[in-house]
Amino acid sequence: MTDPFEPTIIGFTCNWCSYRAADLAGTARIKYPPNVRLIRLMCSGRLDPTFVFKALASGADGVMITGCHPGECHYIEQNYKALRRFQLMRRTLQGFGIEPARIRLVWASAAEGAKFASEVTSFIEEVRALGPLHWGKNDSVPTLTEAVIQQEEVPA
Amino acid sequence: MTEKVIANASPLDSQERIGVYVCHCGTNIAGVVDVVQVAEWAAKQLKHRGVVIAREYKFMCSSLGQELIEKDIKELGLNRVIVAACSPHLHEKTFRTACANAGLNPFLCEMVSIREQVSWVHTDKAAATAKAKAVISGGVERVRHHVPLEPIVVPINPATMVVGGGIAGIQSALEIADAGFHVYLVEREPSIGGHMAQFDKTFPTLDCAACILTPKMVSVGSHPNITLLTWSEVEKVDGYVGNFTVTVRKKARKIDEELCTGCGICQEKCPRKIIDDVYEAGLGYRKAVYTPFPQAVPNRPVIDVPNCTYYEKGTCKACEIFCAPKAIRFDQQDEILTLEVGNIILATGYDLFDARRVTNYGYGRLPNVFTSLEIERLTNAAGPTNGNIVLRDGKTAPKSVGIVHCVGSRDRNFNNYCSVICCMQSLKFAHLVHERTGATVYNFYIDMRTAFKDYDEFYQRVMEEGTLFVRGKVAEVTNVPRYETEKGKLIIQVEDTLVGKQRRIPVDMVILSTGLEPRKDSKEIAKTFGISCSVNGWFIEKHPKLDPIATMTEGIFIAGCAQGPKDIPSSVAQGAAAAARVLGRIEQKQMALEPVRASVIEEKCSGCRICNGLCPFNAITFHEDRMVTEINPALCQGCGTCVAACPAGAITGTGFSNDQIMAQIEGLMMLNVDQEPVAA
Amino acid sequence: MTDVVLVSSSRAPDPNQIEDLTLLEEVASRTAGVSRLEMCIQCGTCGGSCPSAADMDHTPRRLFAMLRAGMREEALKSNTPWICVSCYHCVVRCPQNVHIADVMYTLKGMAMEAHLYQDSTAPDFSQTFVGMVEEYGRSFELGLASQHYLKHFPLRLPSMLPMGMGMLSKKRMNLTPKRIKNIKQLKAILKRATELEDVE
Amino acid sequence: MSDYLLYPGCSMETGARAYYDSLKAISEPLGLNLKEIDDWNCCGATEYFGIRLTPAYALIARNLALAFNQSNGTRSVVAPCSACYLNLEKADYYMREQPKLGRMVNEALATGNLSYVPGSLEIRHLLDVIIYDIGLDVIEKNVVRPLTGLRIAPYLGCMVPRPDYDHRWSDHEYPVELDLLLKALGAEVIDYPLKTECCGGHMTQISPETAFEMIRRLIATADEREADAMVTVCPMCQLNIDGYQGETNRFFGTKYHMPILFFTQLMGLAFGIEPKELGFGLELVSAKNVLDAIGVQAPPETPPAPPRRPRKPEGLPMPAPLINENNIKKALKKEVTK
Repeated sequence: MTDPFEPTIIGFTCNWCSYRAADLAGTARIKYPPNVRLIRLMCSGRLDPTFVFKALASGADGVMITGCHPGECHYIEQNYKALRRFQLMRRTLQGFGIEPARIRLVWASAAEGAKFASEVTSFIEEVRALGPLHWGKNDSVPTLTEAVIQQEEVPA
Repeated sequence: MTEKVIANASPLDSQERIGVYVCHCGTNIAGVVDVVQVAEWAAKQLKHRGVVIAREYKFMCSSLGQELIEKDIKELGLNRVIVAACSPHLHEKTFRTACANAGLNPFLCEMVSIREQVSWVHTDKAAATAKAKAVISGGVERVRHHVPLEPIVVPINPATMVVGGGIAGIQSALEIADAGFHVYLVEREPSIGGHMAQFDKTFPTLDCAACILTPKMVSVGSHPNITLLTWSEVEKVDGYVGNFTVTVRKKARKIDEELCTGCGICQEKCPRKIIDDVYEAGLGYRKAVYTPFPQAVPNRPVIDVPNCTYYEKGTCKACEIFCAPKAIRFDQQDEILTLEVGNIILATGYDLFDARRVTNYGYGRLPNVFTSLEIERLTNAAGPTNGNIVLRDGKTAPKSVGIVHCVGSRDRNFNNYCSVICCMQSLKFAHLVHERTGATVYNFYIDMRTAFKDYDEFYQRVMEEGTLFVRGKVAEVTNVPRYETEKGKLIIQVEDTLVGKQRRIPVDMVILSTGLEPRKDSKEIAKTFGISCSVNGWFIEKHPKLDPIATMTEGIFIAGCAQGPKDIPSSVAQGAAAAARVLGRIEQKQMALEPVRASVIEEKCSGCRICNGLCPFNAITFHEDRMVTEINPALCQGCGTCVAACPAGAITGTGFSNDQIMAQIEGLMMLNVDQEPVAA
Repeated sequence: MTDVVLVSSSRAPDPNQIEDLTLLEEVASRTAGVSRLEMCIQCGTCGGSCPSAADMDHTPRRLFAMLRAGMREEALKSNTPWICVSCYHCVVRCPQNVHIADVMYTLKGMAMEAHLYQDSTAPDFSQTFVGMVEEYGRSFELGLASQHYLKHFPLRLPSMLPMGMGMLSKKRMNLTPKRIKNIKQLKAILKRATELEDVE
Repeated sequence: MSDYLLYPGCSMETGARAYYDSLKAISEPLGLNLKEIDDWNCCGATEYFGIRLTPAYALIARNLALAFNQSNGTRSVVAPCSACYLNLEKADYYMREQPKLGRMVNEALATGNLSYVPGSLEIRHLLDVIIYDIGLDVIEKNVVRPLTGLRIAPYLGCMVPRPDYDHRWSDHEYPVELDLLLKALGAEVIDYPLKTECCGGHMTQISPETAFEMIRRLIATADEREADAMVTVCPMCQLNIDGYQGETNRFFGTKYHMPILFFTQLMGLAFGIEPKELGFGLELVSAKNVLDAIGVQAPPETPPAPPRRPRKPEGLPMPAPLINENNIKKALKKEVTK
C-alpha cells in the first residue's frame, strides 16, 4: 500500500503577532498537524511574492501567510500591503494554472494561539484535498467564478 | 583567536564552520523529538553544508549549555551557530550573548524553535522528529548567509517631552524633572490637571481630588526643569529615538503671559457668558476670557476667540480696558516651536462616552438624567451648585436616585470593553449622594468589579450605608407613568435578574455611569507619533503583559488612559514607570538598536520611487539630484516592506535578506539533504 | 460541641434534565441567521425591555439560562415565546446582539413538535393563520378572528361583535377569502420547503 | 417620477383600506410611481416563523422572486405595512447571513421555477421612501391646507425602526422621521415617548388582557398629552388601537376617544384632497374632530421665540439632543444631493 498524501506547507509569520500566536499555541499545548514549517519575518509587509513562488517551486504544496490584524500592525499599516500582494499572488498563481486556494492569508494577534492552530489545521486539510502540487505540470485551473468567490473569502 | 574567528566570519572567505546545538529542555522537547537522533543526523547529513559539530544537551540555556557553545567556538573555530530549542523570543539574547562572549559576532547565531513549534504542538514522534530536522536544516541554510552585524548606536538627548497634563503626565514630568533632566510638558487645554481636576472625591479613600492634585500641579508650574506648554498641541514629530524633533503649535492665548498677573479682573468684567462643556461638563458657565478653574496652572486666562464679542463685532474690549498690567493682546498669533528631545511619553488620556447615544436612557431628552462627569461637578464644592446635589431645576434635592452601570461599556452596540472605573465610581456616587441628600440610592449593575486594594471594602461600606443593589442592566429610563405612584418621576425599567422579574423603579434622578473612550483623535495622534492603535483607538503597548509601557516605536512610551481605561492609582503608577524607563535611557546616554534595517544599494536603485510611499516612519528620502532613494537607518524600524517592494532588488534588509529567506526555504524543503526522504 | 443538623435535599435532581446539554446547540442551529445564543451574559436587558414580561412565566434571560442548563421540558413548557410580541426592543438593546426574537420563534416550533405548551390558544392561532395562508396565499381576518374567538373566547364574542360589525359595515373585512392566482406554485414551494426542513 | 415595486400586503385591501386609498391619492402629487407586484402572497406575519422555518422564509421569498422578475429597472420594493416590511427585509438579510438558509429557500423556490439572490433587491418602508427619496421640500411644496393647530401623536410602532437590518432610520427608539413629516404638513407634533412601543400585535387574538394593557398605555399617554389624534404607519397598529379601543375602554372602564389615522391620510388632507378619497370615515373611532380642526382655519400663530441668552439662566443647562431636526435635515440634504 502507498502512504496517504501528506502536504508540506511553508508558513510565513510576522515577528510581532502571528509568530507570537504560534508560540502561544505551543505554550498552550494546542495540537495541530506537523505539516507546516514556519519562517519568521519582521512583518507580513516583508513578504516578497517571490518567496511564495520559491516555496511552491521548491516542493511546498501550500503557503500560509500570517500577520497582525488590520489596524493592529506593529508597523502601523504594512499588513495592508501584504493583503494587496496576496490578492496579486492569487491571480498570478491562477495564471500559472495553480489553484489560488494553495495560498492562504490569516490575521492572528499574539493572543490568538487557538485561532492560529485551527487555521493551520483547516488549511492543511484544504491543501490535502487539492492533492500534491506538481509545479508547472498543473492543469486543473479553477474557473474564474471559483477564483472570484475565493477572492471574496479573503479576510478584510 | 577571537579576532581570527571574526575575521573568518564573512561568508565570502573560507567556508562556514557551523555548530548545531539541540536542546532537550528536560523532557519538554526530548519527550516528543528524538533529540539524539536529530543531532546525529545533523552532524552526518548536513556535514557537506558546513556543520562541523552537532550536540544535544539537557538544558542549552543553562550556564553549562552556554559554556558548551563558547568552548566549541573557541576550540573548533565555529563561525556560525544554530541553537534548536525554544522560541527566539525567549532565549535569542541568551545565546547571542554566549557567542559574543566567545568572540563570535552575535548576529552569526540563529535560533530555531523545536519546542513551541514542534514538541509542544505535535504528538506523532516520528513526524515531530522529522520536522525538527527540517527546521534545523532551514536554520543551517539560513545562517550560512548571515554576516556579522554591528548594533546601531544612537546618542540620547536627555530632554524629554510629555504629552498630556493629566495625572499620568504630571507624574511622569515630575519624576524626570526631579531626577534633574529637562521636560517639556505639552497640554492641549489652558491648564494642566486633566479629568482628575474635575472630580470631587476619589475612591476608595474619598480624599478630595483637588487636595491631592493641586500641590502636584503647583510643583509642575514652578519646577525649574519643566517647560510648561499649555494651550498647545504637537503638530509634527521627526527624527528617532534619542533625537526627536517635535513641532509644537502654541495657540495664541491673546494674553501676554509675562505681564499677566492672573488677577482675574478680565473674567469678572467680560460680558460674554458661555456654557463650559469642557471643565464644567456643560453644567456651568464661563466667560469668553477665562481660566478653566481657580487652581489652574498656569494661572493665566485665554480668550476664546470664536465666542469673544470683540472678534465677532469689533467692539467691547472690556477685558483690555480693565487689565491693569495691559496684558491683553488681541493681535497675538499662534507660535510654532521646534523642540529637540530624546524620548516622548504620551499621556493623552480619554474622552467620556456620549451618553446621548443610548437613546433609551434618555440623556439629553429627560432633564434629570445626568452623566457621571456632570455628577462629579454637582458634588464638587467648587462646582456650579457649590456641591449641592440637585435636579436640573437647580434647587430641588432628589429623594431617590438610580445609578446605572456599564453605560456604553460591555455593549456590542457601543464599546464591547469594560471601562474598569465605573463600578467604583458608581459606588462613590452612591456614598456621596446618600451622605449629602439622604436620598434612597439604587445601583443597577451587571457584574460588580471591585478588584483592587481596598475596593471591595468600599463596596461593603456602601452596602452598610443602605444603598440598594439590583443585578440587571437597565433596559430603559422613561418619564411615562403607568401607575399613580410613577407620576412625575423617572421610571427605571429593569429586570431584577436575581428575582427573575421585571421591575419599574420610580426615582427623581438618574446617574449614568458613562464609560471611557479613546480620544476622538487618538488615531491621528498615533499617526503623528508613529505608534499603533487598537481597533477601538487605544494605543498599543509593546507587550500586553511584559511591557505595557513602551510602544513598538523606540523612544515613545505611553501612560494613563491613553493605553486603556484605568483608575488614578494605575495611571500614576504607569506614569512613574514610563519616567523610570526614560531615565534609564538618559543615564546610558546612548543606546544600541537592533541592526535589522533596510538599506539601498545606490548602483541598483533606478529611482522609480515605488518604495517612497511605503514607509510609515518617513525613513525613506529621495535625492532629486542623484535620482536615488536613501533610507535613514535610525528612522527605519526594519519591517522590510520596501525591501519586498523594490522591483530592482536594490534594497537589502539586514538580518532578513532575500538570500537568507530563500536559503531557509530550500533548507526547510530539505533540498540540500539527499538520502533523506521529505517526511512530514 | 454543637449539634450538627443535616439538611437533606428534598428531591434528587432529574438526570434527564441535567444531561441534555445539546439543547442550546439545537435551538441555535434551528434559528434563522446566527443566533449568538451562547453569548448571553444574563444581564436581563431583554427581560427589562419586554412590554409583555408581566405575563411571562420566565423572562427571556432566565429562559436562555434554562436552555444552557439543558432543562428541555421546563423551557419548552414556558409561555414566554407565546407571549413575545416581536417588538424587537430586546433585540436592538441586547449588548451581545443575540437574535432573541428569532430564538423565540424557534422555541415555539420546538414546543409544538414536543406538544409541551400548556395553553393551546397561541399555537392554534398560528396554525389557523398559516393554514389559511397555505390554502389561499392570503390571510383572512374575519374567518380567522371568528374561528379563533369561537374556539377560545366564546364569552368575549358578544362584546367583540360591535367591532366585528363595524369592520364589516365599513368593508374592512372580507366575507370570502381571496385566493392568489398561482396558488399551485405556492403550495409546491411550501411542500418542498417542508420536505427540505425534515431532512435537515 | 421615481418607480417602485409595491408590496401592499393583505391588510391594505381590507383592514387598512384607508391606508391604500390615501396612498393612491397622494402618489400622484408626490411623483411616486408604484407598480404592484403581480400575484404577491401573504408574508406570514409573525405566525409562520413559529411553525416551520424554511417554509416561512420560502413564503416570503416567493414575493421577492416575483418582484425581481417583474422589476424593470428599479431595485426598490416598497411595503407600507410594518410586518410585511420587516419580513421581506428579514428574509433578504438572513438569506445573506446564513447561506444554508438561502440555499434551502432557493431549492424550494426552484419547484415553482423561481429563484432569488439575496441582496438583489432593496426593501424599503413607505415612510422611508417618502422622507429620504421624495424629500421634505417636495412635501412642503404640495401643502395647500396646513394642518395648523392639530395636535398629533406620531406613532411608528415597533417593526419599522427595529431591528433595522440595513440602518435606514435615525434611531431604534426615538426616530424623528415621522415627526419631521408631520411638522412639514403644519401639524403640531407632541412629544410622544411611546412612539416605538408595541401595540400588542397578535396578542388581541392570543391573550387579549395583555393586548388591552398595551393599547391602554398608548392611548392614555396620547390623551394625557392632549393629542387630537394619533398617526401611524402600520395597519396592525391602526387595527389594534382603532378596532380594539372600544373593547379596551370596556375592559378598563375608561372613556378614551383617540382617533388613529394613517400618515398618508394626513398628507392627503394637507394636500387638499377630499377626505372621502382618503378613506376618512373608515375608522371606528371617528376622526371627525380632526377634520373640524382643519375646517376651522385658525390663523397660524407663531409662538414667541425664547431670548437667545436668558439674562439670568435658570437651573442647569441641558446638552443638545444628539439627533435633532438640523442634523437629520442635513443628512436629508446629502441624500438629495446624492
